[in-house]
Amino acid sequence: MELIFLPLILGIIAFFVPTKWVRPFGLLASISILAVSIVHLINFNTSDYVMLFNPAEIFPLGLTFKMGYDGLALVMVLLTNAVISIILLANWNREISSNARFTGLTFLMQFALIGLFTSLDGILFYTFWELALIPIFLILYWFGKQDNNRALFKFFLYTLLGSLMMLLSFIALGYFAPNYSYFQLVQANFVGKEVAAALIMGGILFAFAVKIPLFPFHTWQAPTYTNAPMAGTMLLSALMLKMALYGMIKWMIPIGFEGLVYLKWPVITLGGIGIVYGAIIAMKQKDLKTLFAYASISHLGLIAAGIMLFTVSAIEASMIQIINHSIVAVALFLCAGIIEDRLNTRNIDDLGGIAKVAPHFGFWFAVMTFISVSVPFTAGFIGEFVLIKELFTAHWVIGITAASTLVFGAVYMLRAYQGSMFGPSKVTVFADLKWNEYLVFALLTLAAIGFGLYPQIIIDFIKPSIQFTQELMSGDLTLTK
Amino acid sequence: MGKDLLLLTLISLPLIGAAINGILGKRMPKLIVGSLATMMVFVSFLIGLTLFTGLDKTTIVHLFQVAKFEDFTLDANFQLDSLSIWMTLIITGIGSLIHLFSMGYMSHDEGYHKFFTYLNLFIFSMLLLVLGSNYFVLFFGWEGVGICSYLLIGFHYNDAEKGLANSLAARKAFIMNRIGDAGLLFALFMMLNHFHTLEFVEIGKMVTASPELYTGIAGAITLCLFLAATGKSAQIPLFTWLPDAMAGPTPVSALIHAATMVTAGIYLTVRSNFLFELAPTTKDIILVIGIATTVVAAFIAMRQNDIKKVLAYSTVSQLGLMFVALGMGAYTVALFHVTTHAFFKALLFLGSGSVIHAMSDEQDIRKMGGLSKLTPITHITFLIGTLAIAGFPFLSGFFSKDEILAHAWMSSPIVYGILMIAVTMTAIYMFRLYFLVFHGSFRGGEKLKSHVHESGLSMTIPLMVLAVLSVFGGILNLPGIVFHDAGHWMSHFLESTTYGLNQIEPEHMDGNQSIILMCIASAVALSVMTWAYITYVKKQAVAKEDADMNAWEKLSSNKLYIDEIYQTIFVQPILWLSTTLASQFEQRVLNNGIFRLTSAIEASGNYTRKWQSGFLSSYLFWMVMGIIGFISYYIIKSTFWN
Amino acid sequence: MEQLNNIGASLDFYIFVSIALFSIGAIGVLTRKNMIVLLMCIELMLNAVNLLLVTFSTFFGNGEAQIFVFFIIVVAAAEATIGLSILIMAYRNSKSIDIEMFHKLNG
Amino acid sequence: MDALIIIFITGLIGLFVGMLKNSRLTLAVISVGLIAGFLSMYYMNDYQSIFQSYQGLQFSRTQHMFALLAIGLTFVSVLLGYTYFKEDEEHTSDYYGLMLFSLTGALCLIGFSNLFMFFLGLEILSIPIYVLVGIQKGNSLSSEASVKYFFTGSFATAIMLFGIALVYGSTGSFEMNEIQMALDMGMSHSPMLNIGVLMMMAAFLFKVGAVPFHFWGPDVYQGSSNAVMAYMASVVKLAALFAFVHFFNFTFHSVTPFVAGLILFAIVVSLFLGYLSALKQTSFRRMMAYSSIANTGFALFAVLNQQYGEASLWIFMIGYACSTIALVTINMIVEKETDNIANWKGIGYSNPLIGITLVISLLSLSGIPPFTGFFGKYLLLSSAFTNYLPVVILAIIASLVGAYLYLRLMVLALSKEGEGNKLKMNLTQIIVLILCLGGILGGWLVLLI
Amino acid sequence: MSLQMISVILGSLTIASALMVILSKHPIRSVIYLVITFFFISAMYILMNAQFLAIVNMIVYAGAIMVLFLFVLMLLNLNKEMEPETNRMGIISALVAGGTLFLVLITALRDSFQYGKGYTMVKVPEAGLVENLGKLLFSKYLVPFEISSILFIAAMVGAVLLAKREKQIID
Repeated sequence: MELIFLPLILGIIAFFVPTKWVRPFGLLASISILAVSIVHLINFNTSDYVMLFNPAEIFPLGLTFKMGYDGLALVMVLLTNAVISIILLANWNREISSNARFTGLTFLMQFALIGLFTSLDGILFYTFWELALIPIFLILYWFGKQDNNRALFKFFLYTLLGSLMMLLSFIALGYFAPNYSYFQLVQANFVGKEVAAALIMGGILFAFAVKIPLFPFHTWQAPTYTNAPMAGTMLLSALMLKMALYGMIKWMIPIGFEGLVYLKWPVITLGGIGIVYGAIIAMKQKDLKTLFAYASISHLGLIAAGIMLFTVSAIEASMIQIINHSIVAVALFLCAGIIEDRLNTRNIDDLGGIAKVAPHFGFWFAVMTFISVSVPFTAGFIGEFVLIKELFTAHWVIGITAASTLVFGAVYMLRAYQGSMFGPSKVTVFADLKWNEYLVFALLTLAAIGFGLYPQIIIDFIKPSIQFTQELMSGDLTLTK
Repeated sequence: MGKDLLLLTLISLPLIGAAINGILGKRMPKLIVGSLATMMVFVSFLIGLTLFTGLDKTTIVHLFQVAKFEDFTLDANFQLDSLSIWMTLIITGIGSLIHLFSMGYMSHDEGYHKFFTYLNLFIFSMLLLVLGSNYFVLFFGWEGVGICSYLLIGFHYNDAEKGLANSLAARKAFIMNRIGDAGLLFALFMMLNHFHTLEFVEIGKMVTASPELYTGIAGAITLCLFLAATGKSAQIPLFTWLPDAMAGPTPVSALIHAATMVTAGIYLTVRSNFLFELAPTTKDIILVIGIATTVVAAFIAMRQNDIKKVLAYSTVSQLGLMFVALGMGAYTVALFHVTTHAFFKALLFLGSGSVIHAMSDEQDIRKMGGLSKLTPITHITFLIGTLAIAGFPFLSGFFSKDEILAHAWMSSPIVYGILMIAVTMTAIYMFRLYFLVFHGSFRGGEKLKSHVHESGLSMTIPLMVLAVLSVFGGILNLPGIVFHDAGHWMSHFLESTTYGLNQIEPEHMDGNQSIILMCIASAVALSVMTWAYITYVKKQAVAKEDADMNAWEKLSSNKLYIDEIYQTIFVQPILWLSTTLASQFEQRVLNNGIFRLTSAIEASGNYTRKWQSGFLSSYLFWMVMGIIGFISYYIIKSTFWN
Repeated sequence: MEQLNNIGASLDFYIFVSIALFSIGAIGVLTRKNMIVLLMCIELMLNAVNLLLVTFSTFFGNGEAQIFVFFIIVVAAAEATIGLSILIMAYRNSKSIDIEMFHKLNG
Repeated sequence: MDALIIIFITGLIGLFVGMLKNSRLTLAVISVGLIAGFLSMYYMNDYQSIFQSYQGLQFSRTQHMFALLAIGLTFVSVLLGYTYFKEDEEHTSDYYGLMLFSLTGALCLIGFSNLFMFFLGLEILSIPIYVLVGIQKGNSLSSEASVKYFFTGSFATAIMLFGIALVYGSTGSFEMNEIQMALDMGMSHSPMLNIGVLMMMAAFLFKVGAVPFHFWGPDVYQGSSNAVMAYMASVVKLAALFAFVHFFNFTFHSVTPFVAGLILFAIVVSLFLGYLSALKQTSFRRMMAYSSIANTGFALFAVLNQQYGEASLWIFMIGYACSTIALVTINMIVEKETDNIANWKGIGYSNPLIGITLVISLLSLSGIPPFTGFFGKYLLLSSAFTNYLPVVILAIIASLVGAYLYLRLMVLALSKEGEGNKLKMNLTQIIVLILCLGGILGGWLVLLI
Repeated sequence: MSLQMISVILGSLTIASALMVILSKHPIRSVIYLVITFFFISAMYILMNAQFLAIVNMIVYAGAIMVLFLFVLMLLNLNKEMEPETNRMGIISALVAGGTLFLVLITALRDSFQYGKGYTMVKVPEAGLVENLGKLLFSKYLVPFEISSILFIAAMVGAVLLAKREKQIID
């Protein structure tokens, strides 16, 4: 209960906090939310299904209002809470964090995200899915560049189109299950109606594809990132996109696996195209944020393709990679944000020689660069390793395509790093890192290395959920919840 | 202390050193920083020696399980056997010498502590690479050394003149290595799919138990492994990064790009020998690539004017030679050459470092000359190194090279012939280098000359140690024909890790033949030495300027235009694709397509609005039309559908 | 008696007349521009409906339809009142009762 | 029945109280009357009415709900209009009186069970509106709107009557259940009946403002005042839609499948035409009129849904009406000389209540959960899903265009540029906004009862 | 002359005068023709034995409403030729639309014609009498009758409100 509603309450309170106190309030509040979720984590037994809300009756429309979490959801909740704390910390020395509206909206978004991760009812899931869109939209609008309407519209309408498709699919799902409870939906029987299942899942997938974003649906991303404030980009990239990936693992596969056989290879192909396409475009981008946006397309294409393999290892690896991508996203956009803050530009051509004047920043940026190219010792390595392995096992062509990210990733990331940090000393004045930025970088590095050396901790939590899906797919599972 | 703990200490010491230096180094005096780092590596070396002496059988140390996936686990395990301990000794031994050297060489550098941090990290990664008991840990080390290499090549990114070039070289090295890494990854995937484990020992057992089951997949795996090896060990087609990597500080070149990291590919191949033995095609490919590399690199080295570039191409060439040995299945021979090469190449690089240090960072041999008197210790040690690499009889290089040549002779005279050409070229460019640098008159101007001085003790001691090793290194693996009892000590030592597969042993060779081959090699080395002495000392020939060169010299000095070719074939198309996709597809098709659609939708609003003309009669007219439509719908439907 | 009760034409004739009146009213509404004439045409249409209802009433021998006609007349009267007052008001504003003059609101 | 009488009498009293020229008193009287009407409607079944209950006017459970909603929305409209009406003290009471008379018509239209009550209800509903639209007498736009509405409306009435006559001619009765019985006994294939039904449908489409009978909508909405527009968009539309749905789901249910094609056509064209035409508008009320056409398109799905049509419509209308009233209120607050949308710039950023209401209203109109608008649309679409999937998909696409429309308004209103532009609000306006907010946020909770 | 003939002649006259309503250029003539049409319709009512309605029709329409129309015409001084230049295309399309409406209605309802063909209507003498209608009106349809008062009040208020001359627009 408090897990879900604490952010909402704090979010509403945040709107009324005087400007002077917003900053500490935001950080403390986010940490307290994180603490609450950690308490849940401590009391959590990996094989449990903790119900937060479990009304016995079924309401009209098939609404059940069930909410609860398993290991998978709890990991996502923790990720959300941690990332939001980090984002607030990263923005500590920026004007935006003393804005009550920003803080409030961030918590509202957190509320929507936690709700999404813990909802066990189709309509609730959809509701939170849409709800998450609103705060981020306002954050992007109010704190982004003022001339960003076009990009914003594109973002909003794209995601809305996806959501509407998802709505259609959920409506259709209603004909296959007695109500919208997750436990009923996963038992929806599509035997003999695989094409219908494929169409329904296609609708849901469309929503996810837009948000991830998969290859042809990504055009909203780069302009949105470019125009967004640093915090907004972080929220978008580190959290919003994860909603879709989580949805794929938790909702799409267990419910509609019968139909997904038709979608498996198309999505994997799109993911594969995205990997190469994003990487290739990223190579020549001049704007750091655009570059990272395309890099993100590349990374997420890999994750999406991996999830669509439906193998336990691939999904576990995807989860590791999801967490890693959150770390990377926060890290890289923080770097871009720091540069933009100090120099008012993100164009690589205008940068150069920053490492000379700001060696600490240079060092941390390098660390983040290596984290993002998934070198060993970081979480990305294990994730990428197993994902590419599974893809390779599925088909060698997609395996090789996916592996190209190793090389291309190094190319564009090092180019970005080199272009901005080394080279001709165009930048002569550059304030080095502030304490909060140090702290953020250090925490992120710790997390990345920690998960890189011992990813088992994630796997232990999510394994029961994924095995649940597997058992479901093999067809011998009865549910009582 | 048990072996396990000793091993873990051995590995972690450099890491601890790196951590201390990394965090506190800035606030500590340089002497402490340097000696701490050196001590860490040296203690590791000592531990390694302890383990070496107490080595009996293969020991596997389980540290922890990284992750357990559905059908495979990833473990952090370490393996102690003859091969790994041998590599460990080379790494930590040479490593501590180079650390020592660096204390002097880098003494004026701002990033002193950073340098030692990276160096220690590198040693740590390298130890992971060679001590890991499975391909997974190996990969950690593999990539780790790549990162350290990147950091160290680009160490002087702040340099006003060369900063950009340095960082570009670092990037190039990293990316090229990554291509190789991808190959290694694929090999790992295939192994996981077929063996469901990455442990060397287990895979080895499976393969040796039923080789016929795995012949097909072994070919694919070994090809991928070899791709990885070409990346790290700078073979064709991925060798161009190594010469560029000389942008790093000289100790780095010595340690990473001559003595240790580049031999990782050799190590990998030897480590996977049980697989390579099942894949004769791959071995043939390795042989061909090795030969090609050694010749091409030697050719290029002949007309390089940068002292370190010459040595770099020489390294590539020597690595090619080692791969030739691998391609022939002579694993221990390759390792022997690795060892001797580590000695003399480290010596040469450090020597060149000493020269560069003395010359105030001047690297162009055209500006040197006559340094033999100014820097005597460097001169002598460098001479020893040159002799060793050129195959001067009874020096270390002579023996190791000779083994390879003997194997080549065994396999095919053509191979032998080509290798002889390469060996000759090696001698030529090395003596050219030596004479141009240390003899003749000083060409760098008076001002520079006044600065030239012999390096300090911390730099000369490693030189002397390495010189001794270069001279006597051959003892490790004396040819069996000549020295019956002492012979092939190293090969025997390493036998336990090569699984006793059908290796060709030079023992089978006729004794006379062997001696003749040795004589030919010695003769070549001596004659080239004489020729070079005449040309460069007596005739005072100097390296030509570009304009005066004839065709082959141009080819050589321009590195066969390979960089340019790569640029045209691979880099430009991808960058073109990037720009084109971004501007054409992304912008025009996806972006503008959508905006066209939205503006079309908005514009269509103007058309629909026109219907609303504002005239009441029009509204009424349309209402009537609506009713007519409704009734027509009824008439049509009831007439035709009922 | 039978003869006496014959009201003249058959059912279909009255329906025909009613449709004709209705269509004429509609044509009037569409063609004429004078608002008063428009109003009259609408009254004509309402009368067509009345005629139809009375016809059916007779046909079914049921008085209810005639009550309905009564209500229609009531409503028609009210509508005429409102219509005329709107017309007067509009005339005051634009000094015209030509409906073509009213097209400021469009698009 | 009691509620109807109470409301009518309140209207009458209001007319007389108006002579005192005290707008507050008038408002109080009207409010008390409306609340009394609401309560008597609410407790309709719990007490013995002093009036004899009439066969032709009966409230089933759903009709009861609709009646309550209509009274409630009228109350909100009355409050909304207060600020505007009080400036014209001469006519304050006339506004209220006419509005209440119209409400009695709406109640008749909701509770009818024979065609007499239906017809009278429709007329009582419409005739005061003709007047209310034109009540800004000096304003030529207003009189133009009134003229247009009146003539198209009378024309539609004539068509409706012709349809009624034909229906009567084929079934011989004005009682809804008897007509239904006659239809069920095989009358539904009679041409006369079908033509009658089609003509009635045309008139219904006119009343609810669907294509191709929508033309009056934009002009009339633009020409009328905010308060009247809010009333039209909420109560009038609600009553007309209810009657429409009631007719086609019960009385004519055996014909409905036959005419479904036409209704679907009307739905699709209304949706697209409404949203597309709205895109380029500069007048707020005109834009809302087009948006209302499109929303009518959604609401018409209820006609095709026998089982849940009325319930879905109720939810949908509460979402739509509350959002529209809230937006109209905001428009009233920001309106300067014209109701140009440009006036909206930045108001949401500097006025929190307006901002929140505006965002939530627009999101609800766009169909984003968890607001009532979403649940309405969801119910309507989900019931049409199996039978009319292509139309549902088209509706989804159209609602995307609609979302774009609302989003633009939202972005405009939330722009930071208008910062510092604090607006003055009356207590009544604040109450209206809060009531609407409550409706949008909580309306769907009715589902759970 | 049989009743049938009479009714046919009456019908034709009704249609003819109705046509004159829309064809005559002069509004006052239109009004007069409309009154005549109403008379003919009333005559048909009498034929169908709906005497009460016939009377009401005469009184309310011909007597009250039409006088109101004439009164407004006079009031606004519109008795001269007011028809502005007409849009020929508009007229034609309107005629086509109206004609089509007529044809379509006839086509659709032709089956009902066959249904009633040869069937002469049997008059039920009592239905249209004042007494019977009055009984029905004040028993079964009392409530609608009362409710129509709301309509009248609304119309009255509205008419007064709209038609009253306001101070500010006198000038």
